[in-house]
Amino acid sequence: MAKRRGIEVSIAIAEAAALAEVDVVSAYPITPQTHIVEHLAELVANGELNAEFITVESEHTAMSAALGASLAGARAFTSTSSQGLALMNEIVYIASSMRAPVVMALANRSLSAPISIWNDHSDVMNERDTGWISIFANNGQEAYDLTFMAFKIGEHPDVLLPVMINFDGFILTHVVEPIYMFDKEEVEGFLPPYHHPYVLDPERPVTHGPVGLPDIYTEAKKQQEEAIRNSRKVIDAVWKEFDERFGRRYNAVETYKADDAEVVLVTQGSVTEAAQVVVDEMRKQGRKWGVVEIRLWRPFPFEDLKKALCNGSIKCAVVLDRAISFGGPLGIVMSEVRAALYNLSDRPMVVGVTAGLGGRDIRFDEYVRMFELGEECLKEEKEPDRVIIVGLRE
Amino acid sequence: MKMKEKPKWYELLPGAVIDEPGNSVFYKTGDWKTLKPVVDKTKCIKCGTCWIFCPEYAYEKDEYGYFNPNYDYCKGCGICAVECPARCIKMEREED
Amino acid sequence: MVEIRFHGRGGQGAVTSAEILALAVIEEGRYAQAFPAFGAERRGAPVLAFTRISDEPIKIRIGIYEPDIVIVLDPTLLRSVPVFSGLKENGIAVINSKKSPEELKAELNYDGNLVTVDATSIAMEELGVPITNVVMLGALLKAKPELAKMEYVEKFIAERFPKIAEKEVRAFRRAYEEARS
Amino acid sequence: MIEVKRPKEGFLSVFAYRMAPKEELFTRGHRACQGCAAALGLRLAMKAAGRNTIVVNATGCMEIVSSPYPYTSWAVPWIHVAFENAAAVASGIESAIKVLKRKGRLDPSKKINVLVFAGDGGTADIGLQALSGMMARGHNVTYVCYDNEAYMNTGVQGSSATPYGAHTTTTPAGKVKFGQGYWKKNLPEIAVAHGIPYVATACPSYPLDLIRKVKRSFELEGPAYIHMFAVCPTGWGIPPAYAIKAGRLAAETGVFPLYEVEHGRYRLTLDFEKGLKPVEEYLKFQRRFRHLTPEMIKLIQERVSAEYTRLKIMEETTNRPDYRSIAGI
Repeated sequence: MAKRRGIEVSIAIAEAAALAEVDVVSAYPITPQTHIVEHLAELVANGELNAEFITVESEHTAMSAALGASLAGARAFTSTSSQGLALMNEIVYIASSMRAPVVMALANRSLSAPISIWNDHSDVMNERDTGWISIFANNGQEAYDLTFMAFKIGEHPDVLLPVMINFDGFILTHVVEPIYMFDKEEVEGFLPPYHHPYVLDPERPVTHGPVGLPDIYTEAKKQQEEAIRNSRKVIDAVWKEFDERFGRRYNAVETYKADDAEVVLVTQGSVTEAAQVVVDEMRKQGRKWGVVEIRLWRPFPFEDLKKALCNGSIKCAVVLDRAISFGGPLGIVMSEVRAALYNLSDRPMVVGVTAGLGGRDIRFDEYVRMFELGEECLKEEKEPDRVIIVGLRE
Repeated sequence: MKMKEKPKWYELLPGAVIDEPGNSVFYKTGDWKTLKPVVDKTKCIKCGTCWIFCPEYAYEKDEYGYFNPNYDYCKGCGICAVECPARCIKMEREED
Repeated sequence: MVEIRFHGRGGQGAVTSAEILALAVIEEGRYAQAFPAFGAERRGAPVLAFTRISDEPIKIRIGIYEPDIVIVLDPTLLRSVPVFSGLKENGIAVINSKKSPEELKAELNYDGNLVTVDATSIAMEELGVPITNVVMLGALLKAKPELAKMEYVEKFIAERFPKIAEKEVRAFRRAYEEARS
Repeated sequence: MIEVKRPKEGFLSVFAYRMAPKEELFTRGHRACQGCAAALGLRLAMKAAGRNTIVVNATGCMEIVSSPYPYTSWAVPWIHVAFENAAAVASGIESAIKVLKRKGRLDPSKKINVLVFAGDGGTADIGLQALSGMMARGHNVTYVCYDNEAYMNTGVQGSSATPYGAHTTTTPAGKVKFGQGYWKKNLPEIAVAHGIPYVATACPSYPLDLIRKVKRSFELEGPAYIHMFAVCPTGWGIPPAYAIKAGRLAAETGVFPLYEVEHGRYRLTLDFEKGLKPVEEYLKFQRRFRHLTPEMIKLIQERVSAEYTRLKIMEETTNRPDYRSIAGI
């Protein structure tokens, strides 16, 4: 049986990759991701994990080597943060375009400048359109489960796409907390052996990454787009199977006390549970608030979100963004939520807030303020165009 | 060649992989040339210098040991004519 | 929920003691969270570590601003760091000091709950180095025994310091005995 | 005087047909320019590498001309990812092969070569970091840089492998500047400095020498770097027919000496007992050099002579019995 252990979340994520028996790990150190790859290096050094650990000279190479290994027939894993992800960006996009099912653990961190090693979602939002399946974890258990399941999702023959698991840097990575960890026998048969239909094999030579003249590029992109859209079926199936076997349920959109709520906060990542605590407290005072979390970021869960937000009760959805789209709508998630609901007549008002940038803690009263902002907008019947920054010194 | 030049999107393999090794042999580059090599077999010593230096390996050895340019691929660069130790290759104009 | 803030210096092991405490609690089947304050500090600088303990799953993940307990691993920190900041009214301060609680209270102009232990001396005598993180856990459990079970704390001390487990556990027990309130 | 054994086949391409492998793994129908020496170099290198080879190609001329969908000129598994990361991708592939063999998912007795082709821009400039990482980590990969001395794929822009004085579109010869303003980066020596088992220079004008060197690189365990001179008629402004001749002249003038360094031991694989030809013979028929003043040519001559002398000294020194016994060669 799964053993409940107190463990640092980073170590648990590394153990999830080891549980998947990754063949190649290529990674470069960056705070706050380091403990993950350090632990994998240790497992390899001690012979506990039969894998090649490539100590690459940059994140760009980390992703390049993982891509190469993946298409050479090996299960490949990497992990990074922030500037590291930004440096990889070029190959992140290529990895999904070349259909290399690499799994990446992303310890979310802000982007420079000023340099900040602390948590927000600037890094993942910067990679929003790179064609990766992107999933958020709220706590250590989820980070562990989702990392393990990511291999099964990405490698599925109907998917063949890379998967990134997002979890908040420091806030999750450096925390020791209880996590149920599987032993090998327990997950037997859940994750099939790695298989890619077009590996680099001299017995059956294929050409990977050819030149896409204007005649072909559009078709190639359409095919990629269909692939990530279709991955949803596999994601749901894998999560369902996991639930049936291990009793933990994951959904593309998670709701908390949203059924009868008037105002909900739309969240991603570790703020979700904090918002739930706020809702619990404030419900005692009769405030009808709830939380809706967009766990599956890509492919975007349009239908689930519509169902969750247009439930006849919710009048205002306050979307908490942890990154900024400069000179644009400010809120990236807010824009997407608004766009997803655009053509619905019974849609709630969508209000954008941002907070917790660069590692600033979001305190209880600030969450309350976000919900209240939603209530104020409802009262004034005015949906603000732009995001309101909560917790800003003015 | 079974791969299509202009496939529909669902006819592509994942990542636009090409699973037909070396199929560029179906792509003829012979119409690139304005001059074509002509071998004077009376002087040819059958050494294969033309063959080794041809970037297209357009030269093919025949049953008598002579090397003949395959005009389907020869781009007309003239390397063979310059390198031939027997000076038996001449670059001539393509006919109109 | 009990929220504990550890004050130490970089390299003194404040994070380790916060973690050992959390691991002991988790071993019981209860819930705990341990994490460092994520600063830019290096060895020697004042640092913070936190432990949250609860009977329910813990959903809050921000720093601890209003602790129930503060632990001060190094007496010199009292001069430079506002260690009592945000400490709840009925909270407890556990301080590494040669002084008695009364003396220290008067000196610091503080009249809340205070536990002192001469952790540096214990550490020097038992371990030969002035590393007080494990020692202070002994004083903490004396101050609030219901936080965690002694045997589990000892188990994780031994796991973390396999080569000097015996010495560390002895120091931990001595602090438990010698702490004054 | 220390006797250095030199391979004999070096310059006699007349025997090439008899001695070269017949299999063509870089197939025709590629779209390289007329007289492209890089394409010829790839063809020859593939003869040496053989069928059990995985090729990693950096973005560049050879990648573009050999893989416009749906055509591929590669009869072996081939992958192109980006410009600067061919060595990185190769590192991943080589690691995958290693672990898959260890886990029994690949036949451990089967030798699979990993071969990189990258241009001088993708090697000397943007890809240098990835290459350095690959060599430092010791991946069992042969990296062939086909050096056509500029960014030919994008239209002849200067790279750090562009020779001193050469005109390119970003180092134009104008009224106050006279082409490339600094000396060509010495990539083979950078590779040697990594302490890898095998470094060589090669040129398709010497096909058997090139084939032998690529073969040798695969016989030795560990990273190998082969710097292949690739005459570019289009970019250099010479008639395509002279591509081979230009490469030969580069060797004969010492502009591009042919040598190899095996475990630190230098050997000039082509030496000219009667001395080198003047560099002017090499420079004069190329449009990219036609603006050079006699002073600049003199400067180039001095540099070339000094470098050639240095190589001779390195050969002499590293072949001394005392050095060889200490270095364990």
